Amino acid sequence: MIATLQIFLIISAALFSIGLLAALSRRHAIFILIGIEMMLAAANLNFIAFWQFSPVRAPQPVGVMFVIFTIAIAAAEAAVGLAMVIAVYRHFRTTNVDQLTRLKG
Amino acid sequence: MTDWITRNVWLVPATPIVAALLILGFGKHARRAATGVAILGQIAALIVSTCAFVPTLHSHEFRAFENFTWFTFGEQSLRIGFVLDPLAAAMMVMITLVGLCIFVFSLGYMADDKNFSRFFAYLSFFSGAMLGVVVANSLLLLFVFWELVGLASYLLIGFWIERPSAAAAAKKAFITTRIGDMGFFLGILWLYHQSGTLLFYDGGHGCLENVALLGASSTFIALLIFCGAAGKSGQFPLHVWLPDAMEGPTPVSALIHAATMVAAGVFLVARVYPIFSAGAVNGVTSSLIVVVWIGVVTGLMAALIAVAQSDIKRILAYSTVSQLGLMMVSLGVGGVAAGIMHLLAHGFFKALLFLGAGSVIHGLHHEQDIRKMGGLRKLMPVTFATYAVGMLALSGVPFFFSGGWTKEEVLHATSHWPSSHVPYFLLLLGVVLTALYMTRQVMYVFFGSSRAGSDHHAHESPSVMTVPLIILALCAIGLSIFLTPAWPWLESYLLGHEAHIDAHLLLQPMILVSLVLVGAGIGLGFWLYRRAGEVDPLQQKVPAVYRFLENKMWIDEIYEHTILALAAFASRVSDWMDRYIWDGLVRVIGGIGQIFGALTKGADEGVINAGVDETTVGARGVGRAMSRLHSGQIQIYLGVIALGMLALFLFYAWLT
Amino acid sequence: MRAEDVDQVFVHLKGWVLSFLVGHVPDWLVQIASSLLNIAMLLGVFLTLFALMSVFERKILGRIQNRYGPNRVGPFGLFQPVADGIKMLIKEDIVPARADKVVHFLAPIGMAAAAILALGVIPYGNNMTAFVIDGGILFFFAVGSTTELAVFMAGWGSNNKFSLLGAMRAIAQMISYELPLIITVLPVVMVVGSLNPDKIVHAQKYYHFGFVPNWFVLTPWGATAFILFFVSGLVESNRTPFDVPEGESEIVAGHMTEYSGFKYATFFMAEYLGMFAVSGLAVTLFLGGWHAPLPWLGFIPSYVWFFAKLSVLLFVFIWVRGTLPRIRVDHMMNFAWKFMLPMAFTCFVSAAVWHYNGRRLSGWLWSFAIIAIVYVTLSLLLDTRRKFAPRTYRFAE
Amino acid sequence: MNSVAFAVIAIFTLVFAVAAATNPRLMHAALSFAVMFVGIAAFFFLLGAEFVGLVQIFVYVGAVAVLIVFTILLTRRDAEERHGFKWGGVVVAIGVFVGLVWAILKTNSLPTLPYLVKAVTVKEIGTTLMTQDVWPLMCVGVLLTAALIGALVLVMEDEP
Repeated sequence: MIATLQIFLIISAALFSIGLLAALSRRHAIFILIGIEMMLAAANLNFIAFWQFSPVRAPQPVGVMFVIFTIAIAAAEAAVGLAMVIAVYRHFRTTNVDQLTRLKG
Repeated sequence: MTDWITRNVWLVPATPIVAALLILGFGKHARRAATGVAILGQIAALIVSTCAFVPTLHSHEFRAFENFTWFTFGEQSLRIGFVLDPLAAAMMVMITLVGLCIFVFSLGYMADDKNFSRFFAYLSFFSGAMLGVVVANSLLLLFVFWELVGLASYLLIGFWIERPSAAAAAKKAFITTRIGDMGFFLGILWLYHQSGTLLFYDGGHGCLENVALLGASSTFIALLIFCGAAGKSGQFPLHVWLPDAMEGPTPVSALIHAATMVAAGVFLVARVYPIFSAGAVNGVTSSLIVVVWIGVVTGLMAALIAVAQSDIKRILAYSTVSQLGLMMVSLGVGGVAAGIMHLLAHGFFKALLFLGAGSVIHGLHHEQDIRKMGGLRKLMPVTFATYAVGMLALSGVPFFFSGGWTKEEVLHATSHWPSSHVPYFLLLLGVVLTALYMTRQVMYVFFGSSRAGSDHHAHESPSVMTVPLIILALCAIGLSIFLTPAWPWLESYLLGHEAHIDAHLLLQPMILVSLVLVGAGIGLGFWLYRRAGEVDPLQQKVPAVYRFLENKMWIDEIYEHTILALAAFASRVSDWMDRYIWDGLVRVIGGIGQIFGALTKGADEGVINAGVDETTVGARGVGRAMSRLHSGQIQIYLGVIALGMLALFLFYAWLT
Repeated sequence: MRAEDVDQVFVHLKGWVLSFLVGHVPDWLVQIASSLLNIAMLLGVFLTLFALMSVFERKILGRIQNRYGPNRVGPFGLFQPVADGIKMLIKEDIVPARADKVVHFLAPIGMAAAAILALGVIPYGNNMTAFVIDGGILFFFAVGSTTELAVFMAGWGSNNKFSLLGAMRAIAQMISYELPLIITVLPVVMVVGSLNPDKIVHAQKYYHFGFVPNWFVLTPWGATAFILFFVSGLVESNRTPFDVPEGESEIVAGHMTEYSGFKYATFFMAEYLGMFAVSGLAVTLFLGGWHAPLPWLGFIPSYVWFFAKLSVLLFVFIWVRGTLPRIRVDHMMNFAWKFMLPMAFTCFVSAAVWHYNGRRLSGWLWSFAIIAIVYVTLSLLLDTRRKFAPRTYRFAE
Repeated sequence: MNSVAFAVIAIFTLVFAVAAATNPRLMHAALSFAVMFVGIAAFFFLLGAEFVGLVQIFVYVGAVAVLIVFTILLTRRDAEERHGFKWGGVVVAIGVFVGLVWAILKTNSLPTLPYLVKAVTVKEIGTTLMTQDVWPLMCVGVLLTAALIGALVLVMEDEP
């Protein structure tokens, strides 16, 4: 097995789908966040893979820069998201997203 | 020195803004420091702008600009800059001088206010933002300062936030001008699309230097920019916020109406005048025609409304609207210099009038109804004298008062407009009306005997308030030296010509006309209101007309019943659609099924009954399923998004 | 034998061992063998050091407290660690019934693994770095930050309120002091222009005037940063006076309450290894790494110098432990956020002034002045004006 | 060597990812999540971006995972999931995965270069951050500050 771009992309697709799975089928609000973080990590993997396999060599490591900023933003997102989970838990006494349906039509 | 100032003209707006930040930093209790910093900042700005004014005197067609790159995105770079030319220099001096007088006046007027230092911070900020508008050399930078002016006006109009009316007025001013700004912003985008630059002057590459490139779109760009100008300068139909802005403290009204906010619109039109006049035939373009007619309608309408108002500040507010209309007409017919001259002169005497009104209000303990005033001539002699100067200047009495000369210039320019003569005659009517309502106001406030007995406490204001009045009055008179047709120095300065002395021009038929008209207006006013009581004489004679005017031609009400009603109606319609159509559709299906069931029940109860029941149940099920789509469950929404992605994949598969 | 050969003896030894493999096995196997050798060496050295440290700590503490310390097993009690080890191994391994057993089991392993990995990037001598990574300093902290997770696992897995409380305290103090720890490293990284520990050591190899070493601890910012780093290191390794998480009078033994036997020993070992790692990093960053303090002492092998410096720092660890009482938890947090963090940032600014002033005298004076001003200001601001007086007993007498 | 390491890392990462997504015990899932990020960091090492890998470990294992376990601790009442799994999500996820893989295999716009590590040095990243990407860096700084304050405000107790 030779590591090609396609294999990296397939692995990142798998990670993305697992993240989607976590976000879609778990009832605990934290898992939606975990799923989103996984999807972001999959995107990061894609960035790095595309950067590594790109035929043109840019003077700046563009893919790496993308990932660094994504990580920073994902960290901010996780902090705020988890704070929201705590705030929601305080208010509704649950983190089960099935029960958090105040916005239903 | 001169070289240095032309490169660093940004200092002029920076000084008051820095002062504002400093004051905010000092905190609420540093009242003395706040006033000190504010006034020092204003004095510094005045000195710097005077220094900047000097080099523009020496050479004709003087124009210095300093551009730099703000940021680069991709291959585009956004450049902004500052410009110094006669237009900017004259405006700067006027704004800082008038602003300084207003600041000093505010010392006395606002002395008892608990948010004294905040007031001065806002005031400094306001003045700095307006100076920024004046010196900006890029439409984008101008727009930034433009919005800062809007923000400052919002803060200041709503300064007494505890009054609901003030809060509402601030909101109204903000939203109304925002409607115009929307158009302005679209105009900016369009201009950028067409010309690729937003710099006014860039050594031959600026957008004002290559207006021919714009082609046919220049008309639309000009009209969109005019939307913004109309919003800020209170032109019909966006003038409604300006009278309401009287809810702010009187010095704020003075600043808004004289030097800063409303002047911005007129200034903007003058600044981008090449866009308006691009491709002009005989000095007339379709965009300029719009400007003229909007100006005429505004001027006449506001003058008519002013005749029937009873609030001292509202009368002045409508007079501002009317004068702005006059300026717009002047710009539209090609008299740019005349319009700007009127703007400058108006800045001085309108500030004088507002501060005089402020002095009266202060003396009468915040009484604003002119029908309850009277006989203040003896009680407040300084205020009266200076107010009379302002009133004569606004009415347009020629020879001695700056307003007379500039108004005469405007009329002169209008009379030569090749497109139509109607604006000219309407403006003449406006002159009469202006003289009439100003006379009415002075008669009510200063002559006769006291009404309603609220004035026995009246007292002359302290010198901190009267000295600015005197200075402004002297300016209003003194400026006329530079304005006479015999030696039109200011006009030549603005146009970049050499000024010539020609004493013959002092006496021309036009002056006679305006003298007669002004005399008629003043005389009519004197005669009508010589012994006016609590009830307005006009109200007794023609009550219907008076009521029509008193209620500002019901424009606010018209807006409320058309535009706002339309918005409310639209929201009600969508609410109703939600409630009945979608839900109702389901019920109708169910209902049809039920009717059908009822019809067949008697005929074939045993056979069809079950089927009909199924239909209705099914229909109800559809309804329930549809409402279940809005379950409020985030995961289902997310899943739908993922399914959408899948659908895109399928679509892609189908394509390839 | 020349001095260079003595210096490189371990490097040559490894090359000699690997030379048997080259040509007979694939290249990647040689790489793995090389790494394994490095790791084996690392483990061997530091586990021995751990054993020595445990006995010397007890003996030094004994001297400080005017008693002998262990002196029964072997000569001078040197075999005490062997006896301790046997005792730990044959003790019963107790796992609480309601514990989360997987987590409970994995916590000490994670902790020890992190500590050993962190030891890997420190250069112990000339050409003696186990893992050569361009971002070695970052690696150190990245691995070090996983310790927090291990501590949490220990606290959660034990299903005991003291464990959980202890873990929370430990994580709180580790996160709080991780900031000053990392920020005090930044000036060195900035001045050297690299995150690579070897380059940092290399930058300190020169001597001023022929005898003053170019160590960063001898600059104003470096001295301050070193002290801050050392204090933060004390906290990170949960040593007295910052051993709040396992303060036995308050919460039994913190996150280690429910551990016994070999797992407890692993925790204990991980803590000591962490201490070695922090001290080793301090030596690398501030004390010139493996360079000799004086140019004519260069004939002594580099690793000797490294371990000599390390032992001095370890002695200070023990000395502090024997001297200072435990600090209250809220005082400790206040100290981190209100004093350590601002001072760490000050070091950064001061180093920038020093560096970009061309390292001239004015730069030295400026950087000293900046630190002095901030220090004085902070001490004035943080002074609680509370007077300490001799305690008076009103009823006891 | 590389393909072996690659396969090992891929299996390791995906197994822990699945564990993180499906383990009913929250704490175990969160810890698997942390381990999964170690796997992703290993991928980054393999692809020559070791700095990013280290940052990934530092941020995710050192910070985000700790945050997550703390949140689980603070909302302990729901620490175990009693109700079942939603199988609809599984179907959707598998569908998306199949679609993605199909697209990856189908497209011919991907460069088919051999695997040749070109490592990026920390210095290069630093230079780029300070020159070309200095504005994004500032923005991220502001964003992180805002997120910090926002998170604090969100979890602050209401009583004074």
